[in-house]
Amino acid sequence: MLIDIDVRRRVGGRIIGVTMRTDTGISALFGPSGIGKTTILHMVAGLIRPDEGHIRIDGTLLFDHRQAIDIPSKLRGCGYVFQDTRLFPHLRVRANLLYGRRGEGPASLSTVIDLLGLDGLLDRWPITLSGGEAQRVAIGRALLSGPQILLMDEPLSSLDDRRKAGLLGLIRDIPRRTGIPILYVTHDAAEIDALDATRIDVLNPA
Amino acid sequence: MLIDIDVRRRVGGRIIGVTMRTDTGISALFGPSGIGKTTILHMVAGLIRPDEGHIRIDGTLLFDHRQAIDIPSKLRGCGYVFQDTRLFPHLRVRANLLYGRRGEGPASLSTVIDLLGLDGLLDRWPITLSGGEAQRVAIGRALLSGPQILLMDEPLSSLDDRRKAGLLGLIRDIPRRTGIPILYVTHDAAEIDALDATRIDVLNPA
Amino acid sequence: MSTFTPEEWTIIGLSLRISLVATTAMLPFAFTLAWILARWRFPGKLLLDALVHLPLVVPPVVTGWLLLLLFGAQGPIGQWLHTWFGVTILFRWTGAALAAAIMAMPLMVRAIRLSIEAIDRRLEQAAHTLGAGRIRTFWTISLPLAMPGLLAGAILGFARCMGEFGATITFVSNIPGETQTLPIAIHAAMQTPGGEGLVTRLALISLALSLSALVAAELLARRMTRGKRSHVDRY
Amino acid sequence: MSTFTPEEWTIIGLSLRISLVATTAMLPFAFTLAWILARWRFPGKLLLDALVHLPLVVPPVVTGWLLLLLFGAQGPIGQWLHTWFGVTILFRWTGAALAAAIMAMPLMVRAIRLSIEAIDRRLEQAAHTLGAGRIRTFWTISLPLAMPGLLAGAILGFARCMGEFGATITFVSNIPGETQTLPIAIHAAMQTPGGEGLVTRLALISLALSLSALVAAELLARRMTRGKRSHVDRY
Amino acid sequence: APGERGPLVLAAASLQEAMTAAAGAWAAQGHARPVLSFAGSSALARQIKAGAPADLFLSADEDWMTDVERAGFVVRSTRANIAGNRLVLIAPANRPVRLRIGKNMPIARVLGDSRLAMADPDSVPAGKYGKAALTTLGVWRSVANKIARGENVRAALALVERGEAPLGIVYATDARASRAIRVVGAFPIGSHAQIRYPLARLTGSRHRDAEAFRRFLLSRTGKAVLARYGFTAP
Ligand SMILES: Nc1ncnc2c1ncn2[C@@H]1O[C@H](COP(=O)(O)OP(=O)(O)OP(=O)(O)O)[C@@H](O)[C@H]1O
Ligand SMILES: Nc1ncnc2c1ncn2[C@@H]1O[C@H](COP(=O)(O)OP(=O)(O)OP(=O)(O)O)[C@@H](O)[C@H]1O
Ligand code: MOO
Ligand SMILES: [Mg+2]
Ligand SMILES: [Mg+2]
Repeated sequence: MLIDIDVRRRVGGRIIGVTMRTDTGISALFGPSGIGKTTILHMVAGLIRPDEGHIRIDGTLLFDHRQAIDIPSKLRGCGYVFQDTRLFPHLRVRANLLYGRRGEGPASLSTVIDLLGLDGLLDRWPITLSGGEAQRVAIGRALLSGPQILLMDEPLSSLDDRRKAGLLGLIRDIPRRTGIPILYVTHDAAEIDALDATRIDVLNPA
Repeated sequence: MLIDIDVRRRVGGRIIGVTMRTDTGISALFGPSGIGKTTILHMVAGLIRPDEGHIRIDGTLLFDHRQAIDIPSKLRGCGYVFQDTRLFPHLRVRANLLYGRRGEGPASLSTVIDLLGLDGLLDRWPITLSGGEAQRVAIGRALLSGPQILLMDEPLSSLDDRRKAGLLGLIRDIPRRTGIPILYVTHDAAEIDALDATRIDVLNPA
Repeated sequence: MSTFTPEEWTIIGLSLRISLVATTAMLPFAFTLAWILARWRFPGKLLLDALVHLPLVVPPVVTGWLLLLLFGAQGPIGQWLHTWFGVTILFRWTGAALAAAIMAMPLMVRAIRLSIEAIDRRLEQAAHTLGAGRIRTFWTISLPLAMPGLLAGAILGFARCMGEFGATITFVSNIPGETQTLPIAIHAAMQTPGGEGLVTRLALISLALSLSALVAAELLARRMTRGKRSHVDRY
Repeated sequence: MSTFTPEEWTIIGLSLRISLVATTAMLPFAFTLAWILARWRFPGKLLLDALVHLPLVVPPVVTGWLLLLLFGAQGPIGQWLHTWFGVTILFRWTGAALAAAIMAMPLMVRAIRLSIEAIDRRLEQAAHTLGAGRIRTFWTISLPLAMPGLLAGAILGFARCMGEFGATITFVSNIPGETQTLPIAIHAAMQTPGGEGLVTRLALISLALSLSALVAAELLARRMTRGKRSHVDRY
Repeated sequence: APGERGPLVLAAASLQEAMTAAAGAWAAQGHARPVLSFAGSSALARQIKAGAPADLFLSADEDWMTDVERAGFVVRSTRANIAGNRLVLIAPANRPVRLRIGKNMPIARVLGDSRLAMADPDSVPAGKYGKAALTTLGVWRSVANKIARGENVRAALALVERGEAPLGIVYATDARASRAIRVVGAFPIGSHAQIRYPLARLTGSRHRDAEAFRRFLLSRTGKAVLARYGFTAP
């Protein structure tokens, strides 16, 4: 479950990047709003190309500037919970959940529906979901995609404490149970504690 | 600063509503994801018409089902921080902030820019903003619109602790300083404490 | 308008067949062109754009004449079609469908392109992270999201085909039962002194047919957006 | 193509003037129609929709003939215009512009409508809460968001105007210096044996002019979207 | 035999009614009904030159027939004129005009500010004949900038029928069929080249009835049908 990332990318006149190397299951990117956490996840997912550096997950080199390696997004197996959810508006909740379905993944469909409380929502269109409901569907979709690594960008920001606690438990156990590492973005120190995560401070390299 | 709301609305087979009457400046709607908090704010802002009930703010009747009163949105003077920010994508940050500008409002432009840390962002397009940056612009836009009441739907959910603390202080003082009441949605009990807010539990009327 | 003569039935059937075939056959081409114009960047893109607009900019008879030069028995494509497939489209309804399709192309491409350009590409990115490659992403995300433009393009294209006259008569002449569509019959009636009554009658038929197509398309569009409105829409 | 004869300059100038005036003048009408069709619900909406498509569905000469009936010196609108404003548009370039505008209308309405239907109405709601009424919301939110469709409509419409022939010649005849546009000159050249050279020359001029308009529109569109792409777009 | 298709005849649009009647007369004799395709002579000529599989070509204009013949698509010996026509000056029926057609007639004064409707004098046959006639009569220059040039004869006729133009020049055959106009007078035969409609069989013709139908059109019966629609002898 080794995560070895060292990337830099120029964005709007600033440099955004991080250097990290962890082996603890969950690594939590921590830092103030606008520091570049989402940008880093995008680089890991292959949605933004770093200007330099490398990304290695579990021994697989996803990106290396010097060796000109750049695995395309669809082969990276990143289960990405986007900060802006990005549910597919033309697919019902069920179809959204199953879109990336590959094997059994870290949780089965019924477990995911149960734990995320999506039971009554399966036939709904995303636009009718409340903020927290949409976020839960986004989490479910990523979990069900059978990922090699989970990228979670403030996945619990719109959820109430009871739900949050339940999901923190679920997420904390994923690396242990399935061997899938998690890169977790949050600005809530309490979440990092609850997850037993290694805190990675994202800094301004400038 | 009297807030007197009693509304019901059928949404997708369920009834959503609340009955509340407070005079304490900030009232915090509290409740689990999907219970109907956003829907209630929409009713107050005049974006959804309640099936029955009334909405009275500071003695002004905004809506009354029996008297067939229904003040249109644009006259209600609700400074609404939407859960999904709803920044205007075709306007730069500065134009977004000034869109609703009416009088001085609870804070001046320079104060808002300062306190929300929007300094370097004024000439940016909304799509280039990070999650937390967008949320701060949305807060600024509502504050600058010279509102009669502020509606804030989880306005701090994407912000880091330092920013959050600063803004909680700012928000807490608004009713005292300006006489503008606030209807605040959150699922974080700590925020309610920090705001000295009256907690209103949104329940399932069914 | 109550009953039609057999000739009128033939004309109506022919017009519908030609317009339907032309629209349906052109749709994938128009989509491909719209996609290329919306998404690709390459030298000569502007030239392609101009070529797509050509049938709109020059009078229809010129388009018909160019088709004649290309697809006539002496033309490069016409000869090739004849040699390899034994097919001639001159004076045939297939030729009329080709002319109609070419004339409808710019309208279809523009409408579809507008929808493709409006696609939120972040959704395509999301699909990629979920393991969908270009092809699956295209079929499951991009294409459905471009559906409004596809539908609008089909409507515009069909209406344009139903009204096509100049390129058709120049290319495949005015042959009853083969290339004599409603507009050509209308034009012929216009040429006849005192033919205004027949012109009106045929034009009304044309309008009624297109209106039915419109209604069908509207219903389809409504079905497609059914249930996708949020509860936040008050109106 | 290097130098033009004075006649050709006249024809080119006239074509551009007519197409520009027709497109510009039709744009607000087309927008209004598109808005009504996209946003309103009322009995007879389908009829309006059909009416908008009419010039697309019937052959151009029929549209020209209807215009003659309405706007001719003997026609109801023509008489009214003459009595009250002393204006005649028959045989005038203004009449040619009217014909072109009418023919371009369906294309423009459909493109604009597509963009209006794609507007995220939650943004209009946000504007309302910020104190903007219908009118301010329209000018500051809805209209700018519909800009891609407006631009596409203008391009399609302009191209269509540049190519308009049938309705124009039927309505306002072919009068050099007044209504003799490029397509009409091209059509006349088509009628003469051996006129193919002139046809090609004029068609190329037409194409070059429209291409310039296309380039201008593309540049405008790029300016409009400049800087609005997110850093998340890898491509 | 019933259901069998007759020869394909490409005919100028101005002959629509007359040729339809002639085809009917031929069919009434027990032959397969010819397939008639009416369009502008120029469009038809181009189709022939593109290799269209047609049998007969009936042009409104000797120029286009000659063009097709030069290109080698016409069986030389089969070219013959099947009809002629006259050119007339017309006015709206409800606004009759008093004007005697002749040298230096005051046609410009009659027109005043309004226009003379005719087919395009530079490209359309009827317009070319009209221009020649007006030139011969010495009045072309006085009306040259008062012409409303129609796409074809019918367009010019429509303008006069609607009263949008007080005068127009059309074929006698067209004037005859319209009740909304009155003939002011016919142009003298010698004022323009003779109006003739040439017919020819095409080299690509395969239909066995083609030649027979061509002969029928040239026969006394065929010409009688055309005469019924106002066409003169060639
Ligand atoms: N096109 C651009 N031009 C200029 N700056 C940009 C552009 N795109 C992104 N940025 C900036 O890059 C920085 C990093 O953005 P990112 O979304 O990664 O932040 P983040 O750490 O996820 O913040 P948050 O916690 O608020 O979501 C932000 O300050 C953002 O404004
Ligand atoms: N069109 C619809 N059909 C069915 N249910 C709907 C529809 N629109 C909204 N709802 C439901 O109404 C409920 C209230 O939504 P609302 O957005 O008000 O919740 P909320 O309390 O703000 O939740 P959150 O904290 O997650 O934002 C949700 O359960 C939502 O799924
Ligand atoms: O029949 Mo024509 O080809 O109008 O002169
Ligand atoms: Mg972020
Ligand atoms: Mg909510």
